[in-house]
Amino acid sequence: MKVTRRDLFVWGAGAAAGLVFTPVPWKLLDDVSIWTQNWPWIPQPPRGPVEVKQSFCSLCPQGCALKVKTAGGWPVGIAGTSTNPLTRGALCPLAFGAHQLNWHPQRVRTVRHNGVPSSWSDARAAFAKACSEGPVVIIDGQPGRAASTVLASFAEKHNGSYRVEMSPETRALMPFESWTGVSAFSLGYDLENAYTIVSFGAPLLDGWGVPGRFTRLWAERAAGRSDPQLRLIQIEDSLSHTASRAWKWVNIRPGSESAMAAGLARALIEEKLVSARGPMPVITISAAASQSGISESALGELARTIVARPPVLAIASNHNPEIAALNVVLGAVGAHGGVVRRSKRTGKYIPAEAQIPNARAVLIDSSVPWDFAPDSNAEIFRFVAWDGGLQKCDWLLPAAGFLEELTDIPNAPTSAVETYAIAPQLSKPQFEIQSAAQFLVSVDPTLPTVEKVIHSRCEELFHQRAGTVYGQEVTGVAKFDSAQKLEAELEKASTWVGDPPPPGELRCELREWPPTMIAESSQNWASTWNAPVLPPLATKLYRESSLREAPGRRTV
Amino acid sequence: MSRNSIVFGFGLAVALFSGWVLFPRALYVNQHQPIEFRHKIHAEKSGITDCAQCHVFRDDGEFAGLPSNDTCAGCHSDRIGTSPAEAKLVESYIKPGHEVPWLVYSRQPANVWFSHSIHVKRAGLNCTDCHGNLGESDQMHLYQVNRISGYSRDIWGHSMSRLGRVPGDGMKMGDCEDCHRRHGVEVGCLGCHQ
Amino acid sequence: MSARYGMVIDLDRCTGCGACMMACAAENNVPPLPQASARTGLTPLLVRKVSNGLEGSDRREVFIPILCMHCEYDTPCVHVCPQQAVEVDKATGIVMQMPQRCLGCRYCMTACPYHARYFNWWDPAWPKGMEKSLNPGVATRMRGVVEKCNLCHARLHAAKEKAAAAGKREIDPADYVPACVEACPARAIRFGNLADPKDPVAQESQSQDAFRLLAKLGTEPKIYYKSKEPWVQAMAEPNSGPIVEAKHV
Amino acid sequence: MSSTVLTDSRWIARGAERTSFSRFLAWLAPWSAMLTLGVYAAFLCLYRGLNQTNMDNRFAFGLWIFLDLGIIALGAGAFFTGFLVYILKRAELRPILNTAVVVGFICYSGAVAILMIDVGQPLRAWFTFWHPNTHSMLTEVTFCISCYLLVLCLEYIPILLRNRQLRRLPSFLVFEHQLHNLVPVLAGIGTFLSFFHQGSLGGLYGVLRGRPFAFRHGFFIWPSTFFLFILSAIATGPSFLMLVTATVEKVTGKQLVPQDVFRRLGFISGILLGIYVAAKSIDTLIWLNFTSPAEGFAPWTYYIHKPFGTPVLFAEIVLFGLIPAFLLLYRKTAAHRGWLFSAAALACIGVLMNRFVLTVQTLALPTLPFDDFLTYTPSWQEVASFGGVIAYGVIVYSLSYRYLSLFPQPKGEDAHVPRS
Repeated sequence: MKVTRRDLFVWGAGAAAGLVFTPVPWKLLDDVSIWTQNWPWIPQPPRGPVEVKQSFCSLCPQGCALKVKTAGGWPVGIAGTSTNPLTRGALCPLAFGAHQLNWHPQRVRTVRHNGVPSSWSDARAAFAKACSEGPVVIIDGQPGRAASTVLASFAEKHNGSYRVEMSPETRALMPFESWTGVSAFSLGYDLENAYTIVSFGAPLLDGWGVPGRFTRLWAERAAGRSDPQLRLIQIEDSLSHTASRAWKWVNIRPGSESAMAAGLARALIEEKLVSARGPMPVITISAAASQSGISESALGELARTIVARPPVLAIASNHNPEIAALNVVLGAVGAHGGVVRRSKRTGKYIPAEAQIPNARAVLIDSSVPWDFAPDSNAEIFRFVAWDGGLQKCDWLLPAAGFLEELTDIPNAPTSAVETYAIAPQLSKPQFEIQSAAQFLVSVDPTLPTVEKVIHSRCEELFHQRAGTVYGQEVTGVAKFDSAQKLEAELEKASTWVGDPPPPGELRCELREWPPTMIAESSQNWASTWNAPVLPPLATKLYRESSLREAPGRRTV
Repeated sequence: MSRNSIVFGFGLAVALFSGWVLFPRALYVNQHQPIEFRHKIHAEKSGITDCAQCHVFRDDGEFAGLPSNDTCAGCHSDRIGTSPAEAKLVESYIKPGHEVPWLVYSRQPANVWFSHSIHVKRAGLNCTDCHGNLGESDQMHLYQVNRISGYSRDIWGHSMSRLGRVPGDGMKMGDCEDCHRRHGVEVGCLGCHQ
Repeated sequence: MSARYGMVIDLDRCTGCGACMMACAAENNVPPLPQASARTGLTPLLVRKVSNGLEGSDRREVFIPILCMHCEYDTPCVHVCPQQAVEVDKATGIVMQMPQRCLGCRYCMTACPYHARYFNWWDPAWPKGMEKSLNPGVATRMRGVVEKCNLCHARLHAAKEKAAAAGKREIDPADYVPACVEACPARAIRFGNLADPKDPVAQESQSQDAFRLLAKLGTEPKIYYKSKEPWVQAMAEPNSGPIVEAKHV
Repeated sequence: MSSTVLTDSRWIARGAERTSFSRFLAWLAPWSAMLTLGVYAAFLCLYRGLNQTNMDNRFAFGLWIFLDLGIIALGAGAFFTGFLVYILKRAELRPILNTAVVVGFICYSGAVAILMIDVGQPLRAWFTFWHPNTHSMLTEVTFCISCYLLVLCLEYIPILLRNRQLRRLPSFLVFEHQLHNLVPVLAGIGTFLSFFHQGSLGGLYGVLRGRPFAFRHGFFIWPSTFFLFILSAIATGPSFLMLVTATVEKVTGKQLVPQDVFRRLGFISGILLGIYVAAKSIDTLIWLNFTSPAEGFAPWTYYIHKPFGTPVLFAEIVLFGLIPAFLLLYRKTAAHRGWLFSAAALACIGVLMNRFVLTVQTLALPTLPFDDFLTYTPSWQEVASFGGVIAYGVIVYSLSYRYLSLFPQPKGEDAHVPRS
């Protein structure tokens, strides 16, 4: 029989009718939309038991306490530790994305010699050779750590020199070191007892010091109050985040902080607003006023406002002797609510100049900010977890990223009390990484390891029998019956806090008024920490909000 | 006319056959468990009576789901029987320390949040209410994965028509909703999604 | 008992550090897409810098965190969604967005006066390996769907599970704190149950300086703001003087 | 040449004179190119996602939504003519009935196609039918439009089946007969559905409490825009039909329908446009003086952002509303072909403008005090897919005109005037 065109139509009609009564159309519809809900190319979070652990951030010298959520052994969430007495559960914005950094595209994954992949053994050989041929300079960004001890003692044993690249906060304290002979690393600000704080462009609410300390303090004592308990006066050339929140914003010409400080000092002395200490500033009030672009009367008015509610403390954003001198005039040095000495422990350090002549090799620890670029023809060994680019270094050595190694957390700069803590490793290293300290130990096995130094520091703390340990609960050191117990407690990311120093520890006299220095511009979260890259999320959010420009070089 | 109806009926029959018989075979891929695990044997031989003996709750209330190696290693740190399945478990997973890549019949997608604590500890459901008699089964049934959605067939249920399903057979959202409706428990979308 | 979760955000305390934005994005697995811009990005919580429009020493700036206001009455996004991908949770008052149900018609985005809803213009992506750092409590979204602040629902889930494990019905309020609230170093963002008169946040929301954005629309938002400065309070309603979004200077 | 079934001439209605096949192809060529580009652009949007467009989080709706609202308004001629002919028994409009159906079919299928690209997850769009939110205007739109598109198909099929070749299949002829007897019923259903989705398209924006520029009160669940949209659509639908038919007459150089049909359509259009303008003016006044201030928005602020000044409002209501209404009604101008068609054109521009203002200006205007006025320019992908729909329309219409008898034919056995 012959199949006609009509048969085909009829057959098709029958098939179509039948198909509607099969699962085919309906199940396909369902499955396809389920497919769109689980597209295989869309990454999903790791499965696995979720745990909450404690550690500290070592991405900048402040060392804030972290509450870290981990899943399947990887950090998946960062928050502050509210029980910590110093950081009080607060963190800088960048910390919340820090756990992403270990997978940052700019992560240094292998040893690189002049850009080409190399090996640790080659690097070791090259460094050992360099040491035998001439002096080495070792640069540290966070002195006072166990690792620092290793670096320093290596330098000592191999006629090298150990130098420190200081944070802006510490540099602001340097003038006091030269006047009092006390290391800037054992000086701090007694913010909690100051009633008036005059900040010369220091980003007090935007990347200065430990956010949990000043930001919380300001929020509790000043925010939104017409007559605050803590008066924050911001002297700055632009309406920065800090200026916009300050009790008073004094809008001055760029770069006139020093003149302003000197002018204020003169006004204070001339108008007998302070019991005059030390020499008179050379600059006249009118000169200071015209330089900083405000009227003389306004300057005098400001001087009166400043001393109206003592104790008063002036804070510079960076190394600036005249602002330091203003503190001397105000009698803030060594006083309640002023610049205080927190410990007798730390010695002085040679600041790391960019100019490094006649060194055979320069070793730069990963704690040194990427911006620090040694101007030297020496062979440069740079430990770093992320490659910021645009920097000359012969050896690029992959260091630990975020929470990838055990380290200890010394004092935060500007802290008024001595502290010590241990930051356990919480993230498995993915590549063959080594810290500068481990590297040096492998070069010279007679050096103590980081673990050893931490151990002996704990012993020391135990034998001093002073201070308190803040963990799940608060315990005086005297309560511990063995150094091991103390160390074990600290290894759980508890914090040891020393007893506050007796007042009047610090004496400071000025012989003559210090010379003017060009004040450096202030910085913010994005520029204070030492990693050359930002968490991808931070870059994204800065780009998508009007808060601030994301620093161009720190891109995803 | 009769010719027409025959042709029509023929088309109808072809469609029905391919839709109900051929289509499911094309849609699902058969997969086999890495190890021939047998609940029944374990219940009989080792006297394990309670699911929670192996499928434990963590201290924080989170359900651990399938037991990890160390649970199995509690007995099988070394071979204690003769079965090849056990041999495989010990030699290729426990000793080298690799977790067993079990195929989970009730695996839900990442956007589902399900708390065993809430359903078992608070609402007092039994394992069998959702997982059926998997616990008494002599051996694991065939694991079939949907080519398109990647779900286990147990989520849709074994009958394509979704008729006459028993507990453990069919774990679509609708099934959760039915039970919630029956018990008058109302949670919003994000009550069960994340 | 049914809660009405809400916030009071003290604008006088906000320093514009952005910690809340970071914590929010990390908690909710927001992808750091380089190709996204200020207009196509995903910022469930967005801190906006707003100035009083003046220049020089008279200039003032304030930072305003904008998130889903969880409107209580006649919620604009809820009644426009054609397929029930948005709903107000009876038990918590949270406006819940369900990306897996969403078909991406973006009608809800046009309905929202606060621009607090965001569309996934791209498939989410992370640098290689970074998916290991994602929060397991939150599923990533696919392109073509709308998302917004769900008040850190993963944390509510965790709190519920913890309560259930302890055999309790009610969650411990201390266990349910959204990421932004936990992150704020100035404690400017406060979270609580507005339905509970004893709750300090509920009381604060009734204080003199508290206000809500565009309250006259009558949608009863559950996010309150607070400031002592008159020019900041003036931002509650439109057409009230020279208030402009501050650009970088 | 051997005249097989596939020969072009065998498909053209007997007696109908059509241009040569080659010239016809030449005419189709550019449109097909345009369509191809459109399809490619649409593919990009579906494959790569909507990042291919220039829409963003605040401009969440763009060119496409404006297009949808616009062509659906213009397509209203289809159901309205059906309504006039079958329900109100205005037999004199029969000659343009087929054209009306084809135009309607083109507009609606085009709109639905664009909508499928516009949503982020088309494969999940059916959720709207499975989990509908009955409070949403968009649900109403989705249901009505898809149903009405089905109706239009059913109305289109008989026209299709009357093709010279197709009608040779007996079963088709029978089918066509059955359908044809259904047409009055379909017209009824179509009218009902259309009233609703035209309305809910207006409601779409009218319910936006959060967008005081668009928000309107109304009665029951429907804001005033619901009714204004129905009015404006049925007012301009006939005008658009006039324009289409007149254009076809120009292109083909034939007189296709009796001229009084135009005047009749123009008159209907004019009456309804007049009513619309009155209603729109009242609504605007109420909104300016009560609705908007109550929401805290001083109305003047809507018009401080150029180019959306008050001239736009004036143009929409007077220039493209009142004036064409007058021209269409005033005997002298209505009698004059030139005036008649320019008036129709003005009316169509007016309705497009109304849809544009409602969709685009609403999103461009700030709501928060610290928002700024936004602008947006569509990407080439958006424009291309827009153009693709237009090309699709032209092609479908050309094919229908060539191979189906859309208009009553002066002579020839196929000369077809729809039976009553």
